[in-house]
Amino acid sequence: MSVYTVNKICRDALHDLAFREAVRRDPAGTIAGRDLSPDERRALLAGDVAWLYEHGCHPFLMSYLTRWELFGLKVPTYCERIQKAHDSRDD
Amino acid sequence: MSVYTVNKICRDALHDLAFREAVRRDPAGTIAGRDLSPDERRALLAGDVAWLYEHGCHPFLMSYLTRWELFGLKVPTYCERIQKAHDSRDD
Amino acid sequence: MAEIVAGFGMPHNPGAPALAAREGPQGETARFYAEMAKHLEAVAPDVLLIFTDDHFNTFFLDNFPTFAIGIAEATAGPNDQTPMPRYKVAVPADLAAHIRAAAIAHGFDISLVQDFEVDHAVMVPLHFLMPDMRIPVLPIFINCLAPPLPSAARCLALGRAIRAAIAEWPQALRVAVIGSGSFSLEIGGPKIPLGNRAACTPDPQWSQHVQDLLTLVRIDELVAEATTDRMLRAGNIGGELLNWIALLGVIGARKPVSILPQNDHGQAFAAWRWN
Amino acid sequence: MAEIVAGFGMPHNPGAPALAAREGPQGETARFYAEMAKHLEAVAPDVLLIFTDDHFNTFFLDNFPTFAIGIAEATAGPNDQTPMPRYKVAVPADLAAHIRAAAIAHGFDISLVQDFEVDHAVMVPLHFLMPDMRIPVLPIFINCLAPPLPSAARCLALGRAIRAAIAEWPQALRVAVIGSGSFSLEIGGPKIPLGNRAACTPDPQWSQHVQDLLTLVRIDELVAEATTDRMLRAGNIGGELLNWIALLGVIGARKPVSILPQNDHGQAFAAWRWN
Ligand SMILES: [Fe+3]
Ligand SMILES: [Fe+3]
Repeated sequence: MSVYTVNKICRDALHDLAFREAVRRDPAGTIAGRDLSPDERRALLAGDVAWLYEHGCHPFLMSYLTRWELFGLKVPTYCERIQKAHDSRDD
Repeated sequence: MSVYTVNKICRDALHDLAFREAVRRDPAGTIAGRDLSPDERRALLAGDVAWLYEHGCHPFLMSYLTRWELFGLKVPTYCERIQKAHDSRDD
Repeated sequence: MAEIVAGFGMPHNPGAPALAAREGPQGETARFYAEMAKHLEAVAPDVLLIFTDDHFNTFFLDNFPTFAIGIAEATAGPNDQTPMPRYKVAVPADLAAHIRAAAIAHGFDISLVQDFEVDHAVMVPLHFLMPDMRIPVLPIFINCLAPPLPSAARCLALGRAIRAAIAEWPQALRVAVIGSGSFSLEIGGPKIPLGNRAACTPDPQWSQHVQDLLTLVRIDELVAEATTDRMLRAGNIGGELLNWIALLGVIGARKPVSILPQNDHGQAFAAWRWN
Repeated sequence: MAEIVAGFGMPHNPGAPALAAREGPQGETARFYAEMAKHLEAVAPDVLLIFTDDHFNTFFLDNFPTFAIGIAEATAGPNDQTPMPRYKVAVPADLAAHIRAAAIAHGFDISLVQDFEVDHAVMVPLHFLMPDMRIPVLPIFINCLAPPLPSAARCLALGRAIRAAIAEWPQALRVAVIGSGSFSLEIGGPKIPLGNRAACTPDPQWSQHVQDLLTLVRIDELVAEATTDRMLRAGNIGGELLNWIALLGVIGARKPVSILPQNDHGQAFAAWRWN
């Protein structure tokens, strides 16, 4: 359910403008009601995209977050962090 | 789209209690905003389930209407009318 | 290595929980479901896999799958206002994802369903089989209601692909399989008679014939006879036989240890066990 | 009897409409799409069939189809805030329903989609090919983005089943087919370099190699090489090659009349015409 929920939050940020604005103003408060595990909540609020990627979040959806710099994710920060993710395609 | 819309109205009658109540009170007004062809609108408001069946409405969904006697459809009336529909299974 | 330990077929009438409550434990509904529950308890499965058809509740015609597998940590239901208790039950997400991936690799085009509730077709059987919801449940949805339906051969093949996927699962796991549905049932269609009920059983003979083929283990004949045309002549809900046929694909050609007909209702209860 | 009159492959970058507007008609984006539009006009189709992948806009992971066919009177889009005009276009519902039924009869498990909009993967190509939206468009959705993906062989077989279904269609109808997508593209994944863009082209060689195989009409080789692993090593969006492979299933093994590479972007434009 819960990696699902992170994916859903990313998608809602694209499709639901009011949600997007709310996340920008108050990230923790806005996602307080979402069904996330403590680890997922921490990773999302910290913009820890490497952890989220390794736990199954879809990078296409996560990359939306940089469009509005949600959860502190400016593009250069995102790039820097995602590079550190384990990439199972290289296994 | 439009036979789809009749099916959707039947489903909404099950899942959306406020919609169900509104249809009971004001059938024509409540479905005024729905994307129905004139023939479909007439058939639905008249409870013409034979016509709706022949045009592709799903009988399982249509039968919901009798639960709350929407569009004038008490069970005996429904049975009487649906029997007159052409049944392509007999072709 | 996971293994299949039993199979069950049974109906899922939304009225059954209330009927059984009215009739008490000696009523036929309670007794027949109890017979299935007894077999289920005896095989002590770790997981229940259920082939089910959604009645336009979990899905709608905006995106109605032919086959779908539920991959989540839990599900709940019924989501269709069936008069019965509401339950929550765990879903074995890892096994479900494995089965879906294996089936896709074998050319089955299965929708991914990560957030879902289930309707009476799952929850009515579970209400009788295990009201404590102690065993995780893996739902596999088959379109039995909105023609064009998948063919019986395709559903059998899906069951066989799932059997192979279960055999490849590395952990020891006892899997029981349920097929949920009726053989002859018309709801709201032109076959219903005049009167006070918008449903009927158009073809009790077909219901008995299906059970005869099951008893004689003439599965190939059943699959050949169960065309969409034939099933739907037994009623617009007659496609639910596909859930039973997928079950047969998983458990293989075996003789049921118990088969309890209710041909007046176009349905039956059956259990398959071995060793 | 309906006939296939042309095939087209092309990318669908959401930035393309704005880029072409900035660059003007002499820019490469405008020129390459215009070359495709010229071929399309020459074959004068009555229907466009487009193989497309939804980027979690029309569908989401609560119910994500492997294959789906849109059966409605019309669709609209883009539904994903792509900076471009919004369009509405007719859908040939009867032909779509026929194709879906025929494919299901041949064992393809295709979701029914009766109420839908489409994202940039459909609307960016249409924006360039026919901004007047004069030709009805039949969208066929393939999961190219959320592994496990259908195999390349399965997508080719789907295309072939659709070709057979089109051949059975009783009315005279000229059908052109589009495959929409890139060959090498990473969005938001670990292959992107440091910098100011969350996307890159990890494998321009793969993009060229795909085009070489297309030019040499070595379709079987392409299908064998295009495993999910191989495609995704070219980028997490590399599965969009499946839309091209399904297209090849419909048009058969033919040499393209035009192929315009953009390997720096991991993509190409191609047109197939005959007689
Ligand atoms: Fe049912
Ligand atoms: Fe794309």
